[in-house]
Amino acid sequence: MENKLIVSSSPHLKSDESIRSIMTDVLVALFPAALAAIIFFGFRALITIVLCMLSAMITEAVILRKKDIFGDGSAAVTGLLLAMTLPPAPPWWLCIIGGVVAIGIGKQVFGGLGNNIFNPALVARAVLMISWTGHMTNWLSPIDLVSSATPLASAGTPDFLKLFVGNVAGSLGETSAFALLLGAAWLFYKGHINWRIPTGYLAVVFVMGILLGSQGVSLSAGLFHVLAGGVILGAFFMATDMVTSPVTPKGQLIFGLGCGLMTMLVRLYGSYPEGVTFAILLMNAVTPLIDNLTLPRKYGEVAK
Amino acid sequence: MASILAIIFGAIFVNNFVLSRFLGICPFLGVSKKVDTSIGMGMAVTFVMGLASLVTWLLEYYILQAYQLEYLRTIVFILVIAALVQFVELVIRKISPVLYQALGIFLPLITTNCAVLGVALLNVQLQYNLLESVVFGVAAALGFTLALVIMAGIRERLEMVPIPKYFRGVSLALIIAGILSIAFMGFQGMM
Amino acid sequence: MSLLKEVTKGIFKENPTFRLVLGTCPTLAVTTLAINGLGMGLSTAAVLIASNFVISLLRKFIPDKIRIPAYIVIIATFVTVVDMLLNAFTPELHSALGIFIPLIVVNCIILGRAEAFASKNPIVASIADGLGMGLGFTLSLTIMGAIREILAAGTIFGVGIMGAGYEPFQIFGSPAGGFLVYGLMMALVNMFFKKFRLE
Amino acid sequence: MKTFKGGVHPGDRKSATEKKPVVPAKPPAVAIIPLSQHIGAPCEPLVAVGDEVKMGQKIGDSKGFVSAPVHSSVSGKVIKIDTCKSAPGGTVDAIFIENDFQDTWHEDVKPNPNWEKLSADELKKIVREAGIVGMGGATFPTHVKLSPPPENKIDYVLVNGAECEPYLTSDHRAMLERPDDLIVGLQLIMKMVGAEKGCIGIEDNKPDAVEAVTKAAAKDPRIEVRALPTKYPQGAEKQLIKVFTGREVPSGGLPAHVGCIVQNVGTCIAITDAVCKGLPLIERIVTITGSGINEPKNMLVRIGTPLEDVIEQCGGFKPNLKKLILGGPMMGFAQPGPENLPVTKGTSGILCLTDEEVTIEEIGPCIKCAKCVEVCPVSIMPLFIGSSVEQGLYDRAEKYDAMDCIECGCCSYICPAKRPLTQWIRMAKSEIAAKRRAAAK
Amino acid sequence: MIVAAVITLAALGLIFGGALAYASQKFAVEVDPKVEEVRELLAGANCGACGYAGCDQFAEEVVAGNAPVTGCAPAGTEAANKIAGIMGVEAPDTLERQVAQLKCLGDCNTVKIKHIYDGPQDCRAALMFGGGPIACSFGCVGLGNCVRACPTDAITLGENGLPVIDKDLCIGCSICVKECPRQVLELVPETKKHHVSCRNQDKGKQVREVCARGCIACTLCVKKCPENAISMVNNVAVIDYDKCTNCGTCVEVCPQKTII
Repeated sequence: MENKLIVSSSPHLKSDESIRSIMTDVLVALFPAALAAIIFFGFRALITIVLCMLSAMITEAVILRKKDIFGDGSAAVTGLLLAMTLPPAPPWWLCIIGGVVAIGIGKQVFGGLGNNIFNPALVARAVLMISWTGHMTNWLSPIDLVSSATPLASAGTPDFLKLFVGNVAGSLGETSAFALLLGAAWLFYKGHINWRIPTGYLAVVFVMGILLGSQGVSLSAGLFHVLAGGVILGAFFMATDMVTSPVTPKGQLIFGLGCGLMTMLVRLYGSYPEGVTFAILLMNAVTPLIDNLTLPRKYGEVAK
Repeated sequence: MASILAIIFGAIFVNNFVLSRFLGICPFLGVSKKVDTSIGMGMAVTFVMGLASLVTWLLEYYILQAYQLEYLRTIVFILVIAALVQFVELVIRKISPVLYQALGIFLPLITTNCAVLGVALLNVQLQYNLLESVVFGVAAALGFTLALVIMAGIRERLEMVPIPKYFRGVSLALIIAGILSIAFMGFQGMM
Repeated sequence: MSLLKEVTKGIFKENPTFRLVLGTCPTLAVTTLAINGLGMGLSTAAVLIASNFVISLLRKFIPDKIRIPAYIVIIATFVTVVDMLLNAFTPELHSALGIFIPLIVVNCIILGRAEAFASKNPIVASIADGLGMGLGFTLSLTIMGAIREILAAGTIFGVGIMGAGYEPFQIFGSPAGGFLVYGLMMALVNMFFKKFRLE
Repeated sequence: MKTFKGGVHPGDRKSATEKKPVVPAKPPAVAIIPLSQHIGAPCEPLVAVGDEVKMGQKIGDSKGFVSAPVHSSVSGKVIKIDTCKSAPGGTVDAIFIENDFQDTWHEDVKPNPNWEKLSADELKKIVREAGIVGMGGATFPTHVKLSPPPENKIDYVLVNGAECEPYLTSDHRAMLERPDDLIVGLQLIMKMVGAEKGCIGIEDNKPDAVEAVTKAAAKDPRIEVRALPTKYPQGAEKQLIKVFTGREVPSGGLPAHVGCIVQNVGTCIAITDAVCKGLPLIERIVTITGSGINEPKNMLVRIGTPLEDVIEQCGGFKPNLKKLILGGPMMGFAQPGPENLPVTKGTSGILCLTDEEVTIEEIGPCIKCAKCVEVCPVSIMPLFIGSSVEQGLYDRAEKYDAMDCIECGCCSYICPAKRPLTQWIRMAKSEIAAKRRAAAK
Repeated sequence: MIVAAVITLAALGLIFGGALAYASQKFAVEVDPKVEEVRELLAGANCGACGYAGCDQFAEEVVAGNAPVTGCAPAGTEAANKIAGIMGVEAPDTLERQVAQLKCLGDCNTVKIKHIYDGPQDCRAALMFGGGPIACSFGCVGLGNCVRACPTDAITLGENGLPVIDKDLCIGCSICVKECPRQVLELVPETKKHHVSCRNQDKGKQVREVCARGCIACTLCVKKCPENAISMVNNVAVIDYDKCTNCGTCVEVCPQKTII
């Protein structure tokens, strides 16, 4: 057949960005945190990360009947995010079940990428957490790898430098705030996340920490609640997941505030020590409602 | 006062009627396709459940227990609820056509909503006093409404999405409810 | 022949749980154990058969205007009887099923079949219909109970089958697990019906 | 610098032609004059096959108000009245004129020495008779735009010199080469509508044009020339109004409702030509550019010149041509080929793209990255409209304000999943409009 | 004890029965008899599984055509069939079963392509540009609107880009016929084997230019048909299925192999 011209609707130019490039950027952004986890927790952390990513990617490839297991990269991101929420050395089957649940129940039953309502990695984490609470809270202290409590669960004055650098017990992605912020900065630079969700989230956690934290009104309690546990990971990588967060500017801010509020409610009054997972899942659920209630004022519309 | 607040918070969030007590699942799956409809349904249920809590409490303590007729509870309660719902429907239609349009059309659905009978039975089981019963009834219904509206929001969005063939409809709705139920577990221990 | 068809349609093609999606509340609530599912299913089946029988028997005598309240009274009576029987003979099961026994009254299957079938059909057909629907319900509940019990506890009807090393998938014992199993089972049933073109 | 919400930066890609002066194109051997080169009622032919026509002679007109007459761009003989292709797709009736290459002007075409004394109504009549339409590509008859309803007092006349479409340079060259005529045209428009203020907006990637126009406008204190940030769609009517006046055209309304009229640079110059020289609209500046053409150029082309003739004068297509577009890359129309397709009043550019710029990409799932929401200059929800249309939910699309879309194409440009959002929105608009028409009956 | 139970129930029954009987008379509302009929067939459990606010509303919506006749799950399929009967949705049994038939053979080897279309895979969307990618302005665009519209998954897109209809699954609902922007789908009697697979109304010469298997209106089939069942309408052969005996003569004589 001779060379036919292409006819399509305008515009005829397209930006260079693609889903694959965005997912690759997210993977790059998570790299410092993953590296930090491997440094602090050693080889077991690497195994956990590889197992989670592989099981997520293979599950997706099997369901979509595709040979290319990287695909658009979204399954790899989900797998890595899931690994970041796990303790350093869970049993191997836990990682695999996590990957399968994340992709299977968290994503593909909704019709695949872009259609899921809930963050797949968090769905998987929640399922694992409820099913195998023991394994999921088997925290190890960094470097020497002995059983240890997470800062959130332990009493005593926190060491902020340690919290920031990350040599504290916790899940892989909870440890190093510094590495996470480095990755988040990359995402900001690439324009994949904006300030609204993380700022709203952190602000509420900080303020509620100050006002309602354990030691009465105290600035350090606020800082502690921001740095300890999964808030940084949640605020920059989980809550900002494009698919499951609101698309309207106002909605994104509300979403961030809501996540912060829920996280602190669970931490301060609930029976679980950490509330990031539940908070984000709950806010995911109300995202469609938030979107519809915060549609921006369109051009030419008289403000109500 | 604190205990009343605890009942409210507990019934709406911690032990949500739909997501953790499994009451009112049929309308939860059936009437959660549009947000507007779900709000109307929720309001109607709230009204009826408050009223039913009141009436069944009075019946329980002034007739059934007074005459040792507890074994008739099921029959009496369901009859009372059925009649009450019909009666309310007729009254609303008479006094406020606007209200009838907004709530009345949902009333027939409520008779067989097990949440209503459920709340009446739970009030007895939990030995709530009159005020507590009514508060519990209303709060439980608000919890039902909350779950219903969230579900409707999600389902409206999913209409714009190609859902895998076998999961379309109730199947996916149940899975979503499952994940919602997980999310609501975060409230555990509060109160 | 047609009587057999009335029975089998309830078990299979018009299975109340997976095809008609009725009686969802007890389905989700009591299926944490296979035995509970079985107990709930049989109780509901008993009420259904009895109420179908009585309503079919009385269908010519109940005035049209008050038939629904009349049906409710009949159903509620049988529910109360079942409640008492369970309490007397299997108190454990009775307490496990809790308020879902009285709630059989508002199970849409029962009133639905009463109005849609028993009030228009002869006695034997009505009993067959009730039997089929009841068995279908029982079967579904037992299967769901079995699945959840195996996953969440590693046992079936209380007998351990998964070996000592099994670490139970506890979520399936929780409400969330109920929803998930039901949803996934429903998808499986849909697939089964589509694949074999049984629609 | 004041700007509007949203917008994208596709890169201006104008270097191939921005420094090239406008050169006249050869008159065609056969001119194809479509009878409908504007939005509104098509013209009826005023000549028959075999008639001799002269240059500038009116050969088609319509009684409809929203319409503009067409004129012959050559002198010669009408050889047939048949169909030709039109830019948006489909066919239109056209008059085919064989050129005698004499270029004899029609007797009605003569300069008007007293043009400064003409009244507003006389001016409007001249604009109509000259067949002037919006030359940015929209081709809305200009005299209609200049006759707003009496209850709308016009105080601003805005001239769009932004030329925010990548690749195109025809307006840029016009502003550089004929700044004085541009100002005269603007003054005439202000007189016609009784406006007090004239504004010319030019994107800051054309500093030479800003300078030239500012110099020309210095004589008239009522006219303001402003450099605008380079951002697409800077030249869109509603966005330009917002930037200059802070006003917003109400949803579903016209610029006149907020006292504004927006005209394109080319249109202003055409008005000057019509009023001062008596020239009807028979030629226009066209940018022929893109990686798929051998010699990119700005040319002054007679209306009705077949595309093939123009392409030939630019050295022809490169063999790896993949897309031929009439207009700019953001809002122009892709063509199946250059055959039987003439340059019309709305042809601002002929863009030839090769596989360097054009690839067919699979449509991915919407990942709700909200980039389309961010760039949408009218703040609607392209992602939801797109998904609704994909599932056939046109009511939903209407709820998300599909009808307010200005079809600028920013959402499709930015979408990382390469979703054809603009096209879906267009589908929604036509479906909703059809539904409304049905409901109105 | 027993006396008390009896009295309680009787009293309740009396009160409610009386009140409701009074109310139902007092507030009786006129309803469409069709709604009443449909309502009669429903389960009456007011369970809400149909998505509507109770059986009454569902019945109204069914009659209004907004709700599916099969919407009431508890009432079962039998009732659904009866409701369908009331609504006249189902064709009477006396008519022969109709199935959809594609009336175009313009696949990627036979029809000339004008341009490559890039955009949503939707026939209507593709037709927005210069009459679609294929040169024939009557033929199948092949982007599968019918495939997506088919409620029983009876239509699939074949390898040659044309829809393939599984006649066993087709229920003759005519949704695809209405959905097709080119009207190349038609309902035909299931027993008829031969069909003119072209709708191009242009002259023979133009048809030849765009498609190798289009009907060129040569009228050979019209002349050779022993039953005189074929006529030429707008330059396309049309078979009168009432007269057709499946003899196959037309298939043999057609020079373009348009009749299959």
